Amino acid sequence: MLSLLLFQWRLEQASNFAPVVDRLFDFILWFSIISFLIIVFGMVLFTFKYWRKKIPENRTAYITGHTKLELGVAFFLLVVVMVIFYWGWVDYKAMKNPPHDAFEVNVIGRQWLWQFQYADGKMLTNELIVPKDKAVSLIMTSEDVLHSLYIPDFRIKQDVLPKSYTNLWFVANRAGEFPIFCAEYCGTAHSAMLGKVKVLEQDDFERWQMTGKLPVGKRTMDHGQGTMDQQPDVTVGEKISLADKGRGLFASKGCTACHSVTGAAGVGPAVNKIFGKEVELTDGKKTKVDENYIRQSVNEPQARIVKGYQPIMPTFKGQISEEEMNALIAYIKSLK
Amino acid sequence: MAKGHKFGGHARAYIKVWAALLVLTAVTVSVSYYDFGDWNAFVAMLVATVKGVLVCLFFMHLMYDNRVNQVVFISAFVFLAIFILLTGSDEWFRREMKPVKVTDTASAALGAADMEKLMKAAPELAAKGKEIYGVQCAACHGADGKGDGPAASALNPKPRDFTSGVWKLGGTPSQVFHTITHGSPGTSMAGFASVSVPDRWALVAYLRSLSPNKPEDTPETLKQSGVDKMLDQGPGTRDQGPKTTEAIPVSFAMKQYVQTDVGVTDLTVPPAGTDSVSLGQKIYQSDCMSCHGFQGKGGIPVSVVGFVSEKERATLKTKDFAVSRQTWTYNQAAFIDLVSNGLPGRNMPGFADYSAEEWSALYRYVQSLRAR
Amino acid sequence: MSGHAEVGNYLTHPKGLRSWLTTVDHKRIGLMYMATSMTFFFVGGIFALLIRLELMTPGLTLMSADTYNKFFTYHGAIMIFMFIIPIIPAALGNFFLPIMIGAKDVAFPRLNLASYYIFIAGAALSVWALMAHGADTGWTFYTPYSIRSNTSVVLITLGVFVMGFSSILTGLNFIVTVHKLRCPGMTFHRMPLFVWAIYATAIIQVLATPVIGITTLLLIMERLLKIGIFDPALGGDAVLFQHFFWFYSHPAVYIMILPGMGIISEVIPVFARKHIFGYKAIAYSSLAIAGISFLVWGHHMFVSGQSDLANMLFSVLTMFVAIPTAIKVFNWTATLYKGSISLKTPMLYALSFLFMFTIGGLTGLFLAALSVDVHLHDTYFVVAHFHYVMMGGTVMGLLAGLHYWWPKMFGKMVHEWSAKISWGLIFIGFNMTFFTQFFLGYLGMPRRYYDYPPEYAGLNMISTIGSWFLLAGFALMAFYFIRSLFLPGKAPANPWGGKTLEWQIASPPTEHNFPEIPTVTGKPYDYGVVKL
Amino acid sequence: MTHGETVIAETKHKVPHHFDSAEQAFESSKLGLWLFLVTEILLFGGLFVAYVIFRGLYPDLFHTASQHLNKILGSINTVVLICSSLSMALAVDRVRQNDPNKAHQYMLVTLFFAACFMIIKYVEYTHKFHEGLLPGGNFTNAALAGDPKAPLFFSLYFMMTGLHGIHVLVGMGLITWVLIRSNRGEFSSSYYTPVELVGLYWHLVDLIWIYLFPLLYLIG
Repeated sequence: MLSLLLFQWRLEQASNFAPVVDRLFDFILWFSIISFLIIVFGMVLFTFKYWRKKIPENRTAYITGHTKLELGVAFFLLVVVMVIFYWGWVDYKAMKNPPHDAFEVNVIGRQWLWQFQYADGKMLTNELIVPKDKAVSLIMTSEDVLHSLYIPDFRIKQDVLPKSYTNLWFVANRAGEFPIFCAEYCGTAHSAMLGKVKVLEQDDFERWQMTGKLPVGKRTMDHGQGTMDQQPDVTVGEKISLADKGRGLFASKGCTACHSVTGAAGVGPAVNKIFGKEVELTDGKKTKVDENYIRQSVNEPQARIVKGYQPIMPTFKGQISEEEMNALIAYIKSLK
Repeated sequence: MAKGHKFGGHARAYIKVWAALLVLTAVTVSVSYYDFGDWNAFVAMLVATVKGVLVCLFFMHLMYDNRVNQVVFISAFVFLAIFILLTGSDEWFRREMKPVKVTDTASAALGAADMEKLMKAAPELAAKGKEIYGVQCAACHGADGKGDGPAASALNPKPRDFTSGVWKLGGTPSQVFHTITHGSPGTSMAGFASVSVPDRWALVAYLRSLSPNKPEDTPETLKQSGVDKMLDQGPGTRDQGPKTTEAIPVSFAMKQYVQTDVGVTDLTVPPAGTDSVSLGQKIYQSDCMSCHGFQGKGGIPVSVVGFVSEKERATLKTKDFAVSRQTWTYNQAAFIDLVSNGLPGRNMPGFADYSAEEWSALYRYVQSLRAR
Repeated sequence: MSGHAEVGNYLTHPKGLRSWLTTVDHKRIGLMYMATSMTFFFVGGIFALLIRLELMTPGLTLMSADTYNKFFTYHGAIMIFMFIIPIIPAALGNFFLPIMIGAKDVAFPRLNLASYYIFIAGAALSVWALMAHGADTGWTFYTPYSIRSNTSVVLITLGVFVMGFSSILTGLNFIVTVHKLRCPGMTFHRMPLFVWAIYATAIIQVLATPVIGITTLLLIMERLLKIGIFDPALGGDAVLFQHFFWFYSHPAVYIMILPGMGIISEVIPVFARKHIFGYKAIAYSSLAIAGISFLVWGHHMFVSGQSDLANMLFSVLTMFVAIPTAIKVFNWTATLYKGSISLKTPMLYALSFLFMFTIGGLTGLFLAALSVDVHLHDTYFVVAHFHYVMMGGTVMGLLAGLHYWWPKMFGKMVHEWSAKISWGLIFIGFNMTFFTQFFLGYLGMPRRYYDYPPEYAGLNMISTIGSWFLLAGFALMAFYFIRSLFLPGKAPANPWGGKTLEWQIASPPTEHNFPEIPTVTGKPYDYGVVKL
Repeated sequence: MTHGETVIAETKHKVPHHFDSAEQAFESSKLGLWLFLVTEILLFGGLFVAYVIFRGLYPDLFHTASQHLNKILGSINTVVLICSSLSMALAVDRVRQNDPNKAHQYMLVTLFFAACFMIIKYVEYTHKFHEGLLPGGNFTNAALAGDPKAPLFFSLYFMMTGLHGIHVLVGMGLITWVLIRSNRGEFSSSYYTPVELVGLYWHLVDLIWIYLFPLLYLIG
C-alpha cells in the first residue's frame, strides 16, 4: 500500500511472519519520515526566513529555552517509542514459540555450507525442502564457528552456535524457492554459504518424503527477481546432460564453497583440468585422479588428502546417490 | 597542609580496623566449613562487603573525602552491578533446545557386502564387542560372562553363562544375533535393537569367543533367524531392526490404501493398553526391576566396568528412587532422556524403544513407587 | 587583545622538534593527536574505497575473498580505534577544553603526553599486525572465529588493548580538569556545551574502556593459553564474549557521537547569533545519554541466541536512549528560530549534521524494535544506520569544528569557496553511498559479503559511485586545509563573533593561554536582544 | 598573582604552574587516582562477571573444583594482605606526621608482607601445575577429567589470581619507589601526595583480594 510507493522493489512476503514484520516496519517508516520532514522543513524554513542578509546580527530574539515544549516533545516521543517496543515485543514472542506439532528439521551450520537433517535420516546440503502452509521448526547447531541462518523472504534470522541448539520456526505460505544467507561473519567463504528453501505443496512434499523425487515438470515458482543462481534447476527436467546435472549439483551441494572451478586458490584444491592427472598426497605418495578417487574423496574425504590442504572436508556419505555421484564425476571430467 | 587534616595521627583507629578485619576473615573461613546451601555464598559476600567497606572508609580515608571521590568510587560498583545483572538476564534464562531424534543412519547405508564381512568373527571385532558388553550386558551376564552379574540375583530364570557352552536359542552367529536383537521370550532378556547393527555383530563375535561350543551357520539357521534377508538386499537398505513405521505419514498411507482397494469405509485404530499404571508396572518389571529392585528402593550392587575409581567399584549400588533429588524426579523429559541414553559409566543400559504413551505410563509408575 | 607579542604563540615558541616531541602543552599535544588521527582517517578511507570498488559488481572484481575480509577489518578497526574515538576528545578536546574553562593546562600535563605516546604505541602495534598476517575477523573479533583464524589476531588485539589506556588516561585527565581547574566564576552552568559533551564522553571513557581491556586480554589468553572461557569447544560461551565486547563497544559509540554533538552545540548558536535553546536540557541530556549508554548493549545481540527476557529488557532500555537524543536535535533546530543565520562552512556542516544525524537516529528505531531487528540485523541496513550516525554525525561535527576553530588553532583563514564545494561533494557523495544501502539492507543483503547475488548489483553500483564523490570531497578538503597554512595573512582573534573564552584570546594563542586568569560573569551564549 | 611556582616549605617540590595552590594539586591528584581505581575495579569486574555467570550456570562444578584449592594457604594470604594494608596505612600516617624513619620501617614491613603473599601464591601455583589443574585446553587432572567444564573454573582462577598477582608486584615496585624518594627526604607533612596515592592503590589491591578469596576458595 503506501510504502509500496517508496520501494519499487518489495521483498516477497513468503512466510507467516513477513506481513507482521512489514506492518511494524511500515509504521516506524512513516513515523520516521514525518519526524524527519518536520526537523528538515523547520531547519530549511528558519535558514531562509532568518538569513543573515535579511536579519542583521543584532536583531535576533533572546530565547533561552521553553521547558514545557521540550517536556512535551520528550513525553510524546516516549509514548511513541514505547508503542513501537511493545508491538515489536509481541511479534517477537510469536517468533520464539514454535507450535508443538511443528515438522522438525535439524540444521547443522558448518564452515561454508548448511546441512539439513530430516527425522527419517535424509541429509540435504544447502537445500531445505519444506511443506507449504505447515509449521516447520529448525533446530540448529554449528560444527565450528558462529553462523546465522537468514531467510529474507521469511523475515527470520537466528545465529547458530557451536555446542548448543537455537531454534527458528516459520509457516511458508507460498510455494517456490527462496535464498538462504549466512548473516554472521564466519570466515573466507562467508558470502558463498548460500542455500535454498524449496517450498512444495503438501502432496508433492509427501511424495518427496517417500520417494526422494521432487515434482517433475511443474516449474517451481522462482523467488521474486529470478532464481538464485542461474544454472538450471537440477531436479526439474531429466533431459539435460549428465555433466550439466553435475554442474548444478557441484553448486547446490556446496562444493563451490571450497573447490574453485576456475583454478583460483580456495580452501580445497581446484577441480578444473585435474581429471586423469597425478596428484601428490600429504604422505608424499602419488595418486591418479580417477573415478574411484573422486568417489572415495566424497564418501571418506580424510582417506587421501592432497598435499598442502587441511583435512577439514566433511563426509557426504549417504547424501550423494549413485546417479548424482556419476553426474559429479562427469562434470569434473568435462572441466578440461 | 592547608586544611589541617582531620584524620592525621589515627594509628589507633587503624589497629582497631585491622583487628576487625582479622576477626571477620576468621568468621568467613569458619562459616565455609559448614554447608548452609545457598546461604553460604550470601554470607561470604556479606562478610567480604563489610570488610571492603571497612578498608574503604578507614584505610582509604573515603570517610573524610569530598563528595566527588565518594560518588566516583561508588559509581564503579553500580556499573559493575548493571553489567552482571543484564548479562545474567541473558545467560541464566536461556531456553534449552533438544535436537530431533534421528533413526540410526549409519546402519541404513550398510550394504550386503558389509554384512558378510561382519559375520566372520575377526579379533578386533571381538575386542569392540567386549567393550560394548561391559556397557550393555555385564549388569546381568556378569563381567566375565558367567551369568553372575549383580542383577542376576533378582532374576528368575538366571542369565545365560556363556562359558558353559549351552545355547538355549542356538549358538550360531545368526541365532545369537537374532537373540540379541529380539531378546529371549519368557525371560528378563530384553531385545537390544537400539544397539547398531555393527555393534551387535561385534557382541556376537565376543560372546562366541567366550563359549567353548561354537556351532557354525547352516542355510536353514540363517533363514530361521531372518539374517538371510539381510544378506541379499542391495546397498542402502534400511536397518534390519524393527521397521520404524511412524516415518510414513498416515495421510499418505491412507490415500495409497484407498486408491488401491476402493470401497474400504473406515480404519479404527485399536485402543492402547488398559489403564496406564498397570502398563507402567509391566514395563518396569520387565526392564528395570532387576537392578532397581521390586519397590524401586535400589541398593542392588552393580559391578562396573571402566570409568569409576577402584574404591567406588565395589560399593556402587543402585539408588533408591524415593531419596533421589535429581531433575528427572520433577521433569519427564529429563527422565526420558536419562533412561533412553542410560549411564554408561554406571553400567545402566539405555532403553529407548518405548512409545510416548509407554513412557508416560512408566514415568507415572516410577513416581507412584517414589510416593510409597 | 594585549597579546604578548614578544612571547610569540604556542606554535613558534618554544622552537625545535625536541620541544614538540617532549611538550606538555595541551595545545601541541592536541595538534599531534589531530595529525596522527587524520592520517589514519585517510588510510581507513582508502580501505573503504577499495571495499566499495570490490562490491561494484558481483563476483571477483578486484581482490580475493581473504583480502576483502582483511580490508573491511582494517577499515573498521582503523576508523574506530584510531580515528573516531580519539579525534574529537583527544585532538579538539585537548586543545580547547582547558581554554574554554579558563585553565592554563589540563590537570596532568605529563600524563597527557604519556597518553599520546601510548596511543602511538598501540597504533604501531596494530599497523604491525596489519603488516604481518593482518586480521580477517572484523573489528568485533567475535569468538570462536577470532580464536580459529590463523591471522595475527593477538597483535591487533594487543594494539587495541594499549590504545584503550590512552583513551582512559585522556578521559581521566578531562574529568579532573573540569572538576578542579575551572577559573573563578566558571560554574558548571556557565561552562560551554562542548565542555559538557567532552565531560560526559570522559565519564564513558573511564567507565567502559577497562572492560575492552579485560576482553582483549582474555582473547589473547584464549589464543595463547587456550583458557576456553569464550571457546565453546573448551566449555566456554561465545555469546559471553559478545556481552563483554558490546558492554564497551556500545558506550564507545557514544564516546564517538557525544563530542560531535558538543561541537554542534557550539557552532549553531554562534552562526545563528542566538542563545542556545534549552542550555540545561542539552547539557543534562549529554549526561543522560552517557548513563543510559551502559544499559543498552544487548540490542547488538537480539538474534545471537540471547534469552527472551534479555531481548525484552534491552529493547525497552534502547528505546529510552532515543529520548535525550531527540531533545538535543529538537533544541538545535529550535535555536535557529528568529536568529540571523550566516551559512559559512562550519554552519553548513552543522546543518548537514542535523540532516543526516536525524536519519541515523530514526533508523535506529527500526533496529531497536525486536521483530524488525530480526529481519534487519547484520544486513546493510545496519551498515547504513551506523554510517549515518558516525559519518553523518561525528565526522560532520568534526568538520564543523575543524572549520570553526581553524583560525584559532593556526591563525589562518580557510578559503571559503573551495570549502563550500568540498562540502557539496561530501554531502552528495555521502547520501548517494549510504542511502542506497538502506534499500540493500531491507532487501536482505547481509553484512561483510564479499560477493552477492545478482539482484543486488544495481544498488551496489550506485553506492560505489557515491563513494567516488566522497573521495573527491575529502581530497579537496585536505588540499585547502594544508594550503591555508602556507598562505600569508593572519586570521583575526574572533572571526565568527563567538562569545566563549577561546575567542577572547589571540589566535593562535600564547603558550600559557591567558595573559591573566579570566573571571567569568555571563553565560556562554549571550546573544539576542531581550525586547524582540 | 603571576603564574610563578610557589615552593612548598621544607621540600624541594614545586607546585606545577597550572595549579593555583598545593591543596588544589593534591586534591586533583587524589581525584585522578580515584578515577584510576574505578578503572581497576571495572578491569577486575570483567573477570568477576565471567565468574558469576559461570557459577550461576554450573554451580556444582564450581563446588567440586574448588575443593582442589588449598583453603589454609588462601586464608593465610588474606591475613598477610590485611596486615600489609595496615602497615601501609600506618606508613602514610607516619609520613603525614613528619616521622620518616618509622614510615620507612612500616614500608619495609609492607614490602615483606607483599613478598610473603607472592611466595605463598608461588607455592599454590606450583602445586596446581603439578596436579595438572591447568587452565582451559591443557587441563590434565584425572579426578576432574569426567566433567568437560572443569577447566573453566581453573581458567577463571588463574586469570583472576594471576592478574591480581601482577598488581601486587606493581604495588611492590611502587612502594619501593616511594621508599627511595622518602629516603631522599622528598616528602613531609606538607607534600606527601605520592605516598598517599600508592597507599590508596595498595588498599585497592587488598580490597580486590578480599572479594577474590571467598569467591574462589570458600564455595559452600
